[in-house]
Amino acid sequence: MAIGWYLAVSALIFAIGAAGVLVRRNPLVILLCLELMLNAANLALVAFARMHGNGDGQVFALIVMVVAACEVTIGLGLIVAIHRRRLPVDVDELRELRG
Amino acid sequence: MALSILIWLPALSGVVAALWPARWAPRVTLAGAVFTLGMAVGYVVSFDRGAPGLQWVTDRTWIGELGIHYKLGLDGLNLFLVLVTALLFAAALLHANLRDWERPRLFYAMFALAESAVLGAFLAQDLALFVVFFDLMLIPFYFLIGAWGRGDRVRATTKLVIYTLVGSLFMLAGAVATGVIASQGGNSLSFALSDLAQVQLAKGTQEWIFLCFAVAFLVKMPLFPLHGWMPDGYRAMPLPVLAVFSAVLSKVAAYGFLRIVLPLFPDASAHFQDLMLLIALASILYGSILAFTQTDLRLILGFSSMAQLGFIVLGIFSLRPEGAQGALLQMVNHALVVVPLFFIVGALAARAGGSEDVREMGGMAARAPVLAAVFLIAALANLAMPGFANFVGEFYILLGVFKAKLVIALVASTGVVLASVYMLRAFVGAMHNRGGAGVESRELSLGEAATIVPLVVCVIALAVYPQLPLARSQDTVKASVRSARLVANAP
Amino acid sequence: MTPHAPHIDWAGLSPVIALTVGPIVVLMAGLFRREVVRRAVVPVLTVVALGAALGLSVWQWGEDKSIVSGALAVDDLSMFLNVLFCVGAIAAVVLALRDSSAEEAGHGEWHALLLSAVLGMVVLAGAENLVVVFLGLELLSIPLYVMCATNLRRSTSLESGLKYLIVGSVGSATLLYGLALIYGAAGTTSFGGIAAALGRDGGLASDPLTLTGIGLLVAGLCFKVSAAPFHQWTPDVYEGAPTPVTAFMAVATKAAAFGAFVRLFDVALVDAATNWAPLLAVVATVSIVVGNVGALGQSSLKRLMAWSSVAQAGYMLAGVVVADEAGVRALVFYLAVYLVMNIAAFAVIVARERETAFGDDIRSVAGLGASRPELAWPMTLAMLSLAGMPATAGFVGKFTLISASVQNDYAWLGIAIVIGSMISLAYYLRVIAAMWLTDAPAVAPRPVMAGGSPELDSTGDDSSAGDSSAREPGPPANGSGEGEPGAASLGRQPEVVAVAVAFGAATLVLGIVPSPLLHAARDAGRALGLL
Amino acid sequence: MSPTTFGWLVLAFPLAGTLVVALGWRALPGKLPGWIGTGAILAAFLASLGALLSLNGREGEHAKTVASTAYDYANTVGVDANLTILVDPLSVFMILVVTGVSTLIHLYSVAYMWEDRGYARFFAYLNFFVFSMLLLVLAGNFFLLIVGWAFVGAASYLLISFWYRRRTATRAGIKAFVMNVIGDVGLVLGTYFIFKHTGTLDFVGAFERAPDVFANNDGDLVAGCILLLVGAFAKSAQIPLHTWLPDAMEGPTPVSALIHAATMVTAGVYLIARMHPLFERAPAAADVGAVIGCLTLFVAATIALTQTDLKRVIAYSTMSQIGYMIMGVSTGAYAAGMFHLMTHAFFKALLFMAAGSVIAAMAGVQDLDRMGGLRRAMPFTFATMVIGGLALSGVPPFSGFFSKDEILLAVGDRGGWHWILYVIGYLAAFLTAVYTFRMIFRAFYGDPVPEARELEAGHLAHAETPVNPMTGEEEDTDVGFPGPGHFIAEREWPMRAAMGVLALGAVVLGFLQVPHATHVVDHFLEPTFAGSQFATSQPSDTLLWLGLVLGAVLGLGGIAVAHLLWVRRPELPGRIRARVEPLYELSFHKWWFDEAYDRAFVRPARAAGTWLRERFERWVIDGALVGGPTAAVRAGSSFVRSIQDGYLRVYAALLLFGVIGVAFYFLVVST
Amino acid sequence: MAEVLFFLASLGALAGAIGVVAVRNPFYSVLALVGHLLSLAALFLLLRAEFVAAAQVVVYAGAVMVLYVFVVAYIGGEDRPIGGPGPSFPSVAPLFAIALFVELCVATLGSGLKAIDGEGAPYVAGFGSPAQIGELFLTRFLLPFEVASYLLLIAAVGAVILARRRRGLEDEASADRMPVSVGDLFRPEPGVGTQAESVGVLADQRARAARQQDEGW
Repeated sequence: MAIGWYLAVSALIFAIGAAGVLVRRNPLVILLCLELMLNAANLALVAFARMHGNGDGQVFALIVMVVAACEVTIGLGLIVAIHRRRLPVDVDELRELRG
Repeated sequence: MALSILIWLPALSGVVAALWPARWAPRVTLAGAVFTLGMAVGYVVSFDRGAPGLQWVTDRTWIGELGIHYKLGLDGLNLFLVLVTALLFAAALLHANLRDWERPRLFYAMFALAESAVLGAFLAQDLALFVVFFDLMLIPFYFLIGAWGRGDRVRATTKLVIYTLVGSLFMLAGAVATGVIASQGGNSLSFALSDLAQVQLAKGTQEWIFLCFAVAFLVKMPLFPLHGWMPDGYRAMPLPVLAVFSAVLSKVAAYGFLRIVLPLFPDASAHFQDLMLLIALASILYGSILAFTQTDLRLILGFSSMAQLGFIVLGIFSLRPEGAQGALLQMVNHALVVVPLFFIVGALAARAGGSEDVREMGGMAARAPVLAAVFLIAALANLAMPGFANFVGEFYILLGVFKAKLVIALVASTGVVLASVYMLRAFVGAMHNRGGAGVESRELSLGEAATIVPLVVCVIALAVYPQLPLARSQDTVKASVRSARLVANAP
Repeated sequence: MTPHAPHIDWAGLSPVIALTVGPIVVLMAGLFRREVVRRAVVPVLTVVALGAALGLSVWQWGEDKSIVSGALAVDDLSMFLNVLFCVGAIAAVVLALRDSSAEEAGHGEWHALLLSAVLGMVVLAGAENLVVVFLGLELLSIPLYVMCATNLRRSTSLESGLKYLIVGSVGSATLLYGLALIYGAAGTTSFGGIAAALGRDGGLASDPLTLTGIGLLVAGLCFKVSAAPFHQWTPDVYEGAPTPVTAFMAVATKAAAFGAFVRLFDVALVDAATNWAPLLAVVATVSIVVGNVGALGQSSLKRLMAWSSVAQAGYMLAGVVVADEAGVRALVFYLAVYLVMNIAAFAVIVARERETAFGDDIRSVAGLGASRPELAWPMTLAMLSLAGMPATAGFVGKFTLISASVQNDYAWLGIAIVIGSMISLAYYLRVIAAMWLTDAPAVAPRPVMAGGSPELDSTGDDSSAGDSSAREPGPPANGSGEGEPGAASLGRQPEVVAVAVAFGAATLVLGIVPSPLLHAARDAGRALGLL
Repeated sequence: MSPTTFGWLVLAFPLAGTLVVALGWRALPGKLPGWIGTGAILAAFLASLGALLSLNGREGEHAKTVASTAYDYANTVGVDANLTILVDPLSVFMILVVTGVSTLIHLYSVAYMWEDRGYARFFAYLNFFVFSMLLLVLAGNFFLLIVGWAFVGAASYLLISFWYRRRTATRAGIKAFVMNVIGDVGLVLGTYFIFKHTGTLDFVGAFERAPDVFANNDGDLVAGCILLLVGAFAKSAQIPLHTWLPDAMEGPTPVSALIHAATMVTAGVYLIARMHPLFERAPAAADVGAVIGCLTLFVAATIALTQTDLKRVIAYSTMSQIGYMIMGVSTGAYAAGMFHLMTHAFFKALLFMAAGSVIAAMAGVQDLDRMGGLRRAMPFTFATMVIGGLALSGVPPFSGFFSKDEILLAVGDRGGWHWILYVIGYLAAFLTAVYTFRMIFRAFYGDPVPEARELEAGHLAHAETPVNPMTGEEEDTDVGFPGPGHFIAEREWPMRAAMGVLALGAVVLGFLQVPHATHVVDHFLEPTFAGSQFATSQPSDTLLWLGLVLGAVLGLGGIAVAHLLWVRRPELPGRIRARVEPLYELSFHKWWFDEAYDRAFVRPARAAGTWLRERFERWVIDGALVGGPTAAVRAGSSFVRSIQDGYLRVYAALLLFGVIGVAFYFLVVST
Repeated sequence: MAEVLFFLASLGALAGAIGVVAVRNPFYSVLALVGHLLSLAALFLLLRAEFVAAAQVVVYAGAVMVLYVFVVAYIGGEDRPIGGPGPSFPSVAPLFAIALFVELCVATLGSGLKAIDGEGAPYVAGFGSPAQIGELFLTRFLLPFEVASYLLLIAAVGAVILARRRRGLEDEASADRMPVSVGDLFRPEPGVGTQAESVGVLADQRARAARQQDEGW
């Protein structure tokens, strides 16, 4: 398969993830969508690594996984904190700050 | 070095005033201003008329990376402006001493800082340094007007400061561009005026930079149509502040044209000569006509100043030595005459129950002949009656314009007529006719006289011997208009 | 094939090591049960770690090397920025001494996060590899996401944390995708390799793949420096976050992101400059306009500062745009200046937040000139400096930026900076006007004056200041009876005032004697080997 | 001593008098200010005589033109504005007339102004005026001329507004000042035109160079001379700049006598005479002067016929007489013009003084309608008034007869269209006799009014409450209004002395210049006008005798007509008036000049000012220039903040939007 | 063969992605993501990234997703409508996505790089093997490797701070016994579990102390 196909799939996943961030109101799901975006990047990285035949991309992808895990952790921690604070777990209702 | 002392002495006195007990603040700053005045007089006395170029030059590198020098110097162009600044600040501080101010330490410190900034702007021989002082002037005035002003002071101050800073910021851009572009031909980056004068910028570059500077200066003066801040600002300012603001700050702008714009941007000056003359002309007529219909004495003086500054710009942009000489003299004259006039307005308001509306005054001459006399002298001087140095200034200005653009001189001369109308109207309205209710005719108090009379004496002295500044400025003025004149007269 | 462990230049790595060890130590110290350890020793240790990093960075001044297999650059630019991060962090530590956010999070953890964020910045600013860029960015962001939310009692703090996290992650993902595309185009992750690839193959610098990658990078980095239209998180997060965190975030994040910006764009991608520079200039202009316009009419000071930071980011982008030594110098100098003036302003906001019932509303500083000149002056200087008035550092900063723009035929960008400054006057002056030209609002501020003059209160209560104030929880005021002595002693907050005064004075001093800093900035500017 | 030393002294005395009286106003007791003022002017008169003698003693070419520079006043960049005086026969002639008449008027005022609360101020002003006038006359260059020119304007303003709490007086003052400033501006601009070519402001230098640099009727020169004429017209109350003079009668009567009759208003005549080397190279401009002079003399005479205010009648007659002089000097009759200037100074001052006496007797009333039968009560005043009237009417052998006829003779001698001027001149001479004696008859003949009766009984009438004679407003007698005392010549010797001397002069001065007999004035002024192309013209005797007879007949005829109309058949004027109502209206409303100016200048200016202030300032200066950008920024602000609506998803959307936009840009620029 | 596998795997990945976005119940979203991740791992294998694929399955589908499931369970996967009231723009969100997709495709397809149309560089033995990755991590990417581990530590600390229970913040009734901290879940990896634990202990102690002092937050 040409590398271009992988990249196209990656782009599509990225776009879907982005769309998900825009349409979903549950922060949990938004975090999932962010995962999608990061994974799209990962796919691109791995595809490029294959294309160039060097390991940089794969290493990068591994690092991204770590980072994604960290973001998820923090994100979930925040969601838990918000839930504990009895605040709505809905990004549309968190708009005390504006203007 | 010596000039540094002249500049920073007032600021130093302001700092001392801010640190010492409040009751000393007025005296300390006044003493500082008087010392400064003494030094300025000393400079005038020991000024070498024959020597070309700058005297007592201080030149240090301030910010080497940016080519900014701390360069000061006196020559015929700023000699008397410095003297007048020192004199008027001393007078204004004396006037301020006559009453109590809230938070006196801050007030006097700011006042003194303002003097330093103005002196710095006059003495700066580096473009960036000039810009620094030019903007710095405004900060103390922001506080002085905003905190001790009257009426809708915060709004008026904000409007004033933003309006004038808008101009200043344009100038900042223009100044930076001047220095940077001048350094592009392999010259080292330097903002010293003497270095910049060596480099001739391309005409197109000169033109946009000229406009930047022109906006800054025209707003500061202010000239039509950039005077939007003026009515509110004038109404809001406390009197001593207003006096120096109107007298001195506007002159810094006019001085900037002579010191910076004409020598550095001669092609643009010639290119925009007609535009500037028309703006000046419009200011003369507009200011005169509005002064003619105002009833607030401050605004009469404000619009009258606008007209007078129109004359000054007219003289400068005749691009002839006569006009520029006249403009320079007129700067001194106008500064010298407008301050006593504002003090007189204060004295009148004190006698008319606080109102500065000329309709609520009248008949005040009856028991106050000295007040009437000084008011009359100042008013006549302000309307440039022949015999006063103001007339000499206008004579030279109109002569310059006459030689450059005949029609403009003819139209501008109607401004002289209108000036007589509004000044006499103000004088008569306040001093003559029957007094309104609540107007008392009271002679000048000792304190009032101490601030007003010496200035009027100065006006008279200058009327008797205007040659004093003229002789000292003529070489510098000629040099400053030379290149622009050459361009303007080229076919 | 035996792998050889890479040579490690320990001297060059020393600031990083200091900042790695620091959090661990602080975290440990935070476990001690004694209050004094947590309250006093932890901040002191934090400051020691930061001081060590700062000192080591200064020690490494003048070096120009690449360490740990080309991962990090140790040169004047990164060292200069390291100093900025450390100074900003030290100020944040001091400002947070009595802050409830550190209390909430636990002192050890809070300070460890702070140090980690600084570490992330150091890594980001020195990064010479795409992977390191991404990691540095995340290492600075993740602690900040948490720190924003540490004021758990305020819903806005949580809200700001969540917003920052989500929008920030979108930004990171974008950046990451951009990095991936660049990697795909160049085939390597090291800056040197990318620059070489772009230089080698002329077509690559204008290849859609490269350029789209650059575009995504621009978006990601602009997000971090909060340039419009990637700025929207800024006001909300700045307002919601605990104020010391906001202060730190405002100055240090920006510096780090700009560090990465110049290194990435002016080194790795400099061959594509003809393509990205005009766009960045446009982004700068949009930021200037949007930031300044948005700040108008804000009543929350933190929000105002946030919008102002959007505008300031626009000014600073000009330094990136011109992509030469003068530009980097101007940018770096402005970053330092920006740090100084912002810290001064935030210190005052912190002080007033604790002293009045108005929070960070502009009313909290009303009449400050009369009541507390020692706070009013730093704020005034900061505002004047932000507005670019002469005799303040901001003036010199703008001067250098405009100068750099004009020098590289971006005169119109200089004009844009100038016009932005004009708009900005309206809100900066509003703050000054509130302090000097209006009287304090009629509602009594939180410190109770019943006992007489505030001076009396504080002098009598200095020794117990630490303890009683610490128990004073965050707003809103809870107890009328018990809170009083603590509140009164808070009235002075010497450490906050000291920060305000120190940074206010620095604003003035840097405006009058900018040469030393400009020298340093020039060295930093030369580090990249640009024209 | 050299003539210039005397010249400086002439200037110094009045200036010293001004300063002493002005600064010592509180310290000087009683009438001392008056005497100091009078003494100063007397000293100046004596110094003038000294200058005369000193000048006469000098022999040789150009010896009679002496200049002296005190110091460089404003001498830079090629503009030689120095403090220079020029003493030559013309200026000596003028300073003699000025100081002489001034001394007498000061003397008169010592008594007349007594009890006015502004006594010292009055003399300070009056001395200042004399100083200014002398400065004007002695000025040796254009610059100083302008200074003196403006100073007299200012002095005139001060004295017109002397009773400054009268709104009528202050308004008249402003009017006079502004008109004078118009004149100043004309003078300045005229100077520019001349200076542009001659390169010097100095009279002697400029006149020397004029023939070299100016062609005959050179455009710039004509323009310059016409602008100089504007100055002359404004100062000398010539059409169209004359409207201030009648209003200037608001000032105290001695002021009218001195400034608005004898001296200042003749400055225009002096100016033209002084500038004759220029005017002779610009005949077009000179013709303008002649025509305007003629027009003025006629219009003023017609207006004077119907006015009822005593002083205004005399004021119009002044305008008219100055018209003669302007016409004269503009047609080359310099000596004749100057001669008429001198005689007119005497008899017109006399007439005003007499009028002042009458007004005092009427307790401030100036309206002829309210006067009558004062002849017996005020014999001295009556006599002097008649002498003055006869001189004014040109009845032989009074002084006016000779001087006026000499002007008209020279005009007639020019021939061509000047004949029209000649005819109008004599027509106006007839009218002059009519209105002069109309005034005298109406004031002194007929039934005595109550005031006259009271005076006959030995009491000087005093109004119960003083009123403004123009408006009837009630006044007090404090400073700023006329004082409580009224003084008439019959009772005050200084007044009588002054009037007596003037009356003598009005009778005998004509003999200085009797045709074919004496030529004192001609000879004296000869050195000044030697270079003139008209210096040698000698009119024919036919014309001379025609003029003399015509003048005598018209003068006497006019008096006869006046006698018929206002003494013998008092009902006739009303019938005539009804017959020629439009003409009467034209005359009575002063040819509607004031109304026309009001409509053409004052109201538009005021309307423009109001419009600019109320509308333009608000809409354009504040609205468009300040409000426009502000509104734009505000709109931007509310837009930006409306996007910042707190929705996290919106933020993300904008972020992605930015990403898409940026990527789009890069795709577009990519290859 | 490879084409078929690619087709299947990418179909799975896309379906999973769409599932994440489109399914209303967060729990199903998580499951969709797991599917997505597994498909992605397959793609990685096709790209000869064995180690990455393995890590993907172990770390993501294993650890991280478990965390998700826990939290979803804790929060209670309320069904929030997609879109619904709120900002009015979401209708254009798909457009954004499409635009983004198009742009990225144009970037890759329009690129002048020949390699994109190829199947990649010639396969070298050991490419993508743990050995190669490990070597890279210990040589060229030593610093990222260390920093990444450090990042995990910090993330753990952060999570502890956020998710720790505090008195007064939550409703007493719902204060069921929770894991000491979500950070515990990371204990094995960075090896700082004691840290997290002690923090949690400390929190309890502090809470007790606070109660004793009765300051009442």
